[in-house]
Amino acid sequence: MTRFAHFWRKSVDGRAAILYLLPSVILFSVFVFYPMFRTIYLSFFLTDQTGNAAIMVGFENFMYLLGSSEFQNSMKATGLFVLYTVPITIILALFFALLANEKLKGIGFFRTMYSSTMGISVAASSVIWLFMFNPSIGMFNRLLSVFDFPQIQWLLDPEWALISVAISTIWMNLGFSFLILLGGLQNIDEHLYESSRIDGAGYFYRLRRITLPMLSPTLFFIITISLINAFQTFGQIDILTKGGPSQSTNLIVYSIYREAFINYQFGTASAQAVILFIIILIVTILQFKLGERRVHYQ
Amino acid sequence: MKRVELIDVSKSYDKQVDVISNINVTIEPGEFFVLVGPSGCGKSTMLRMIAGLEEITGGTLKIGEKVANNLSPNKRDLSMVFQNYALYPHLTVQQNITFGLDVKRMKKDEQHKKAKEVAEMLGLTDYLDRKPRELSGGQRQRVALARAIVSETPICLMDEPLSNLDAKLRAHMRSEIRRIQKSLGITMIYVTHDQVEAMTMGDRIMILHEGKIQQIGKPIDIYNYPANPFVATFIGSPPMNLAKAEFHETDKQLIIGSEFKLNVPAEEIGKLPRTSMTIGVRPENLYPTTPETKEEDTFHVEVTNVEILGNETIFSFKLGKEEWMAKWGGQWHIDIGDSLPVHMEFESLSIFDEQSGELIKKTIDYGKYVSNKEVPS
Amino acid sequence: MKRVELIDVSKSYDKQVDVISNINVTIEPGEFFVLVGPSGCGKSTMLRMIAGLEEITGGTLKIGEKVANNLSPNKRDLSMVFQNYALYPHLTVQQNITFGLDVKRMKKDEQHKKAKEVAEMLGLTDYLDRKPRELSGGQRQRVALARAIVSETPICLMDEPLSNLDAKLRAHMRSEIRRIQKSLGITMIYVTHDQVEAMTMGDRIMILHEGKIQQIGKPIDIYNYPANPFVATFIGSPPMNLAKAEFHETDKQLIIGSEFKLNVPAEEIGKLPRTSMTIGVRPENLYPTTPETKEEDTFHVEVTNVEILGNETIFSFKLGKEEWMAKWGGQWHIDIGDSLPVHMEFESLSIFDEQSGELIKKTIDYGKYVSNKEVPS
Amino acid sequence: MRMSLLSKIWIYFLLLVTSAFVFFPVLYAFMISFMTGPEIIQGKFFPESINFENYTKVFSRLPLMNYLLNSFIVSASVMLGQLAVCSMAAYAFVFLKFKGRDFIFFLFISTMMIPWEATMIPNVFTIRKLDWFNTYQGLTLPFFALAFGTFLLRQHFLTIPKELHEASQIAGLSRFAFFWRVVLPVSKTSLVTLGAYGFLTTWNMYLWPLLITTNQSVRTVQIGLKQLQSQEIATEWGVVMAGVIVVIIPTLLLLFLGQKQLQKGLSQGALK
Amino acid sequence: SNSDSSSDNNDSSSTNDTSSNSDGNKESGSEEAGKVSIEFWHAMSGTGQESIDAIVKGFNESQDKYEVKAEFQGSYEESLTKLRGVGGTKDAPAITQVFEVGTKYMIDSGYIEPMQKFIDEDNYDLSQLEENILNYYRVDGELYSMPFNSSTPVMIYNKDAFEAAGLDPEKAPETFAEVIDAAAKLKTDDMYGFSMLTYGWFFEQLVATQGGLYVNEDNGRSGDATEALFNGPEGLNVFNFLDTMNKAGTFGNFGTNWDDIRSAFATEKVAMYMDSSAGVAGAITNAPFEVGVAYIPHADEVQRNGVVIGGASLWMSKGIAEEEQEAAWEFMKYMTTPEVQAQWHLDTGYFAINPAAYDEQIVKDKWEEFPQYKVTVDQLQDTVPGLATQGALISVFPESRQQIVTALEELYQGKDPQEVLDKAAEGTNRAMEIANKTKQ
Ligand SMILES: Nc1ncnc2c1ncn2[C@@H]1O[C@H](COP(=O)(O)OP(=O)(O)OP(=O)(O)O)[C@@H](O)[C@H]1O
Ligand SMILES: Nc1ncnc2c1ncn2[C@@H]1O[C@H](COP(=O)(O)OP(=O)(O)OP(=O)(O)O)[C@@H](O)[C@H]1O
Ligand SMILES: [Mg+2]
Ligand SMILES: [Mg+2]
Repeated sequence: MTRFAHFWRKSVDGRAAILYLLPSVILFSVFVFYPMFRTIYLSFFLTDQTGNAAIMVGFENFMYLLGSSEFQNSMKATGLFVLYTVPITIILALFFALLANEKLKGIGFFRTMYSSTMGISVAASSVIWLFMFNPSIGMFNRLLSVFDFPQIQWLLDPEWALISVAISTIWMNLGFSFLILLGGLQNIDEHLYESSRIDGAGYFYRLRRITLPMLSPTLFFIITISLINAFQTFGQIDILTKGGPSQSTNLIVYSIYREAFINYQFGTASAQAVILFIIILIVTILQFKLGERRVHYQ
Repeated sequence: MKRVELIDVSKSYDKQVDVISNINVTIEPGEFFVLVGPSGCGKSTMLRMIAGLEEITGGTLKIGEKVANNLSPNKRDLSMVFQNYALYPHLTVQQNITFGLDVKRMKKDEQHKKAKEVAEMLGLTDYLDRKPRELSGGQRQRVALARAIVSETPICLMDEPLSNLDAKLRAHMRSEIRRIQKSLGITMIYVTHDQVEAMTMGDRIMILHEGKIQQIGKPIDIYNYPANPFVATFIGSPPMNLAKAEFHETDKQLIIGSEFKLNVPAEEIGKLPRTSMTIGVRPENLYPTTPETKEEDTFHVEVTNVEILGNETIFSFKLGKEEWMAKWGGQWHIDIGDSLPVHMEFESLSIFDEQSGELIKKTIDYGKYVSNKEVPS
Repeated sequence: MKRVELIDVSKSYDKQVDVISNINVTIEPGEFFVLVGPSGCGKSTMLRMIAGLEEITGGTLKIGEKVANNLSPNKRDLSMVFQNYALYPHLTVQQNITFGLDVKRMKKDEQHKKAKEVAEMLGLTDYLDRKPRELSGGQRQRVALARAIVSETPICLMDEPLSNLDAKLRAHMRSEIRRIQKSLGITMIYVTHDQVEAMTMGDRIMILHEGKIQQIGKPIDIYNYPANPFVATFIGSPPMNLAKAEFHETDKQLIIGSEFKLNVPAEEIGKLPRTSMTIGVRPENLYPTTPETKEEDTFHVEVTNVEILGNETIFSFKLGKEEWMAKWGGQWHIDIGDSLPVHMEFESLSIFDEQSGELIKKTIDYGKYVSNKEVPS
Repeated sequence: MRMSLLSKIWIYFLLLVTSAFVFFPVLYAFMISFMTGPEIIQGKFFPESINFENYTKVFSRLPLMNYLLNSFIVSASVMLGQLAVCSMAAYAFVFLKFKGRDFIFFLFISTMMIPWEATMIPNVFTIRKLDWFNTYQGLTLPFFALAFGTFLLRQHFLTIPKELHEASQIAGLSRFAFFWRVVLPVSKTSLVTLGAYGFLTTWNMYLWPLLITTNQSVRTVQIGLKQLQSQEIATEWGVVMAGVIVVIIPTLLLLFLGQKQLQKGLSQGALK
Repeated sequence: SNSDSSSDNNDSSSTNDTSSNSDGNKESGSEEAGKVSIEFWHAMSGTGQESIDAIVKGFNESQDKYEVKAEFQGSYEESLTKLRGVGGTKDAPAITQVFEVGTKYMIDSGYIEPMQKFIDEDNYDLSQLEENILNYYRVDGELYSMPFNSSTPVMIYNKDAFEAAGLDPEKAPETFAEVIDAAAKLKTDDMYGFSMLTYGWFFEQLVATQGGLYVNEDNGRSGDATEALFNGPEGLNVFNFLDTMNKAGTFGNFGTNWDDIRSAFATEKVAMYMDSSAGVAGAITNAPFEVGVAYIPHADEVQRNGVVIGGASLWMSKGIAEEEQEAAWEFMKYMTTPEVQAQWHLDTGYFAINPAAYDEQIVKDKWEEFPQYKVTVDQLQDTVPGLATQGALISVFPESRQQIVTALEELYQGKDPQEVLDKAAEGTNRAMEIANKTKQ
């Protein structure tokens, strides 16, 4: 009895935590975990046209995918895409956030400008970029021709398509990363800067020794989120390239979409989803293991 | 070694009220300059302006010979101990201490040597690898101090650097800071609330009140000859006792707080104003009566409060509406409600003009000489 | 009004070194209990354990009559002034002050009344609508203090609540805190570095050193009869002078620091140990010689440092390897290098066992009596 | 802190140039929204004349006000729901100690890694079973729990000085009171950020609202935007861009206001 | 039977009032004075949607027994995904528009009631509708869905450019060789000769017009297809045709986006391209030059067979109330009237499924103005009915089209035509195999 009482007292936090987590847990269970388990279940089946499990095939879907050059290509494209977009987005956003963190007149205006891309849906921005990439009337080729450079088939050349999509993606994600990083910057105690400036530290020294370490929780967060998001890029692909040319932009999520919604192959689509999940999981675990160690919380 | 000069400097945070107004002072190279004043009078603000952390709303600040109003802090070549420490939470004590050295690209092993030295001096050796949040309050303050000390800049600003240390350590730090300042010839601007620090460390003290200079001078001069009642009550602990007084022409007596009557020596009469005035007497100049004390100089007071500090005893009594305090050396057996005979001398009075607050009559120099020592010429 | 009892309490942050070990103390209901000790000795840690903010690694804490080791802080019904204030940055001063009252669902207008009262008392009236970051250091500290005062909880913990205030305000606050504590019967546990606060505010003081209790007792008893050399040097400022001493049987003399020779009264000889011992003498008990002083009791010392504090003068000299200090009332014209005659009495010595540090001989009670006052029976 | 004039000019220059680059595509869309078909085909940047024909077309073709209102209701509810649910979860992860905390947190994080496309179909079925087609709750509720938001707030809560927690405990605050009266107010920055994020992403959502609405009653503007584009028949780009502009103006406005709010929140009390 | 059509949703709307008003429309099969209300799900956006709304309005005003509500449901893929959620239940819309390649899927799905049933019951005269269109949607002699928006490919060309290149602007090239020739002549520094959207539909058309089949089992019409045939000689012809021009640099690749290729044409980046008949109107209005419209080219060695219908048709749901089906049927009949079809044709550029529409005055007037429109109709009516031009019937069509897109893209990158075609065929075969395996 007393042991129970002791346990009861010791676990007050735990019981409170249940209450606080309950809404999230319920919603996640219904709208994320349940479908996820369904997905995992389906990945072991061939499905009929309406998406129901029809023939149990074990790991055949996975074996097929891992052996298929198309899927390998998808994975490669996805990897490249992540490499192209994540570092550049974060570095650019950090640069902008540092600029916009200065206390100057009218800085609110610039902050809104920088964060504006967050206010534009992927669909709308893709449409705009589609326009800009247009080989005949787009801005980019017009500029190139003004300077007499050779024209680039932005979205039609397999060499360029992924890069072009990456450029537009960087732009789309910039606003969000910017906003998060700016928030992080503004949370840094002003006294630390004061103190370091008195020590005679220059801008870059401060950046390296104070800003970045103090920003590390935010950086850690934005890197994790950006990685996950990059792995899941879909909208711009759908509008800009539809996975082409020559599959060069057929990122995994797009491939899942095509498999499920156009081809009605839920089995293989699920298998792809499971593989993608595992990849992201590994990357995120790595990120937590390597990254969070370098994060300085207050 | 640099001069710091403030010419007509003012500061306002909200563009309406000046928290600092028209400060004119020159701090000489190598001087130890102490800044005191009540809480909220603008001491930190002044330091922060000198450091370049706050904008100067009016006037000119010169560092060395240059106008520095718009010089950025990192160009001013000074160090500062912040009132709230401002330690880098993500760096260890060691890294916090060497931060400034690293900025100046000092060699790593030299940095370590210096850090070790200063840590030794401040009793931080055991904590070099800790993060600030794992330190006690006093330890944090010492880290902040260490950071300023290692940097050895020509100007050093310290904002209550010893407030969280115990008396013993504080005494030690006092002499260490003074020693370092002297040996390196640092120009030091030092904010403190501690009477002992103010009296013993500074070459000069400046007393600030509501953003205005009250007095600047040598500590002992300020103690002996406070420029106005504010300074009189601010320097010295317990503070100088003040009361209104009037000179009674016929009796040749000073009537203090309508109660005490004090004979005025004939030669002093001419110097006294004929209207009412404010007189002040330090608690230690309210003596216990001895058998030799003349009856007419003795006042009987009723004790309202007693504090025995070990080596001295302070008791309070009422004089009119004022609460006066007397300080007697040693431990006295006094109880609240006791009626005590107290003795006071006209020589030890400070007299201020009631309107302007100006000091009209100084106390005599109570300087004592050791019997076997010769009186200097 | 609640008792706080610590039974064998220890604390370790890293599960290896105890920063607090085996503390046994009972703080009586309504007692004003002062906690002092060098920086980093574990004072804040102890307060934080009582408040329930740190886990107690060993022992039992009782609040009232209940074991409170696992009681959550909000159930302990106490208030606390944090060493670093812990003000809510998003609330105004007013809101910070009434925060705890609001939690207890006190009526709004009553809250306002209380806040106004306490703000008045602490000189914060003008700042009620400001955010903490717009306050000076001392003002912030006063807000923290105000917050604890309004809450009127039966137990109140204060961690150096006055460290950033000037002497005048501090004196005022001392008496206000004491008054409130008395009138409400609050059990107060008060950490301070200030000698005056320690001596005047507490019913009892506890001296902590490296996590261990050194002595608990009435302030004046601790001052007069320090249990060991550590306490002796920690309480009192400047600290008690210590030196090794030996009793010279034939001369009936005490040889202090191999230099001074002091005659021992015959009746005391028996009490002295025959081996070497540590003697201590307070700086104020090193008197200037007067014409009456016997030549044999006079020592000549060479002054190594002088500090004139206004109402007293402190000078240092070397005794063997120790630096000794003497404190004389008034302002003395002493220069470094002067050779001064100093006079010391056997009665004023404290003598400690060299090994155990135990107090063997107390000083005499120096209590003085006012001539016209009757000696209590 | 102040800076020299030179660095001020330099920073303004950088600000201007980079923000112009960032904002260019939006400006471009804005220009196009005033152009006629042939003008667009010719790839001009400035329209020959400012005419609002495209805009009138947008408004006449769609019940745009209705859509905007729906979008607003849905986005605002999701925003509020997310703030409530996520902040509660984040609070538990930071301020409550319980067994398996890290594990549950990671489980939360893992929900971000599940491709949304993989969960969509089962979710449509779930909504159908709940009979939430064409309802606001169907549009909003599934998004209330957000690992991203929990993560964001957790990162911020971690930077709250522990003294505040301690002071509140001593003041006798219950867990919820501390959460409500201290944690949330001092985390204004992150809440505004998350709020903006939640609002904007919901505002920009297309597929989900499309899938679980079958008529116009609760439909949102992004579907309207899609209705302006044709598949096989030539698209009137001017009209589409006009639609884009109409749809992004509220969000830009929100960003601007959020920005101001942030600014105010920050000047009111940065954490020490 | 009213009540059962609405039972499902009623309780939800009573528990939640935020959504009640408009949501209510759908569920109550009967409302205000016994009007039967039905839903019509479509995927037409832009001008198409405007036109549909007008037709629906016309129908609702023309009688007082039924009320149709036209609701946009996203792209074809999206609306089909949605239908899967409600298909075969009472919640299903009475009418759904499904793209042509979904035909087989719909027939197999069990969600639908074949159109033939109503035609037979009502003795509806099918002969008034365009035979070449009906052929596509007729399986085993039964009409499953009502054709709605039908289009075919055409070749559009720049007459001014023809003139400049010394070609006859009134006589477009007809065979692959002629096109290749003309393209070479038309090619300038800024302008390609020929282009085609990278889209499987055009490939299918170029195969069909040679009489080639897409898959076995008579293009899937006599049984479930098991093997792709498009990598045969006809398919190869097409790929060679494109490859030749691509290698010669006269072929412009403008990707998979309709608007890109159209803007290329309008900005004179390409002189000839293949477009949908529904795109003709846009091409003419946007181009700052004279536009010509011609039949799609065919291989030199074969006769032209004509084109296969593209677009979408309307499907009647099964499992809904009878009176709703009735209402839907009435609406479909209304929709096939010449007046409605004439307007539809003019609004959208899609064919009128009822050829009588072309005799309507408004159409005649328009054709007068833009003779190019007529070409599209002529091409359809000139089509030789047969297995090839009837179009393939497979359930995995979308996937197969994707394979073709990939093949085309690889072709443009310089890969071997046969190789890429075989790869696409292989992919299609696998998809068909799985589909057949899992079919219940
Ligand atoms: N979080 C922590 N982790 C590890 N060690 C700690 C931590 N907090 C305090 N300490 C150590 O415990 C010891 C006691 O700290 P405490 O804060 O109680 O000292 P204190 O007596 O309050 O000192 P001060 O007068 O300087 O405030 C110190 O040596 C300190 O370095
Ligand atoms: N950021 C600010 N905004 C507005 N007023 C401020 C700000 N900082 C300080 N003040 C006000 O300016 C006055 C001077 O503040 P300052 O910090 O210089 O005082 P101080 O002399 O250092 O006091 P303390 O001894 O209490 O630290 C105070 O009244 C304070 O309230
Ligand atoms: Mg200050
Ligand atoms: Mg402490």
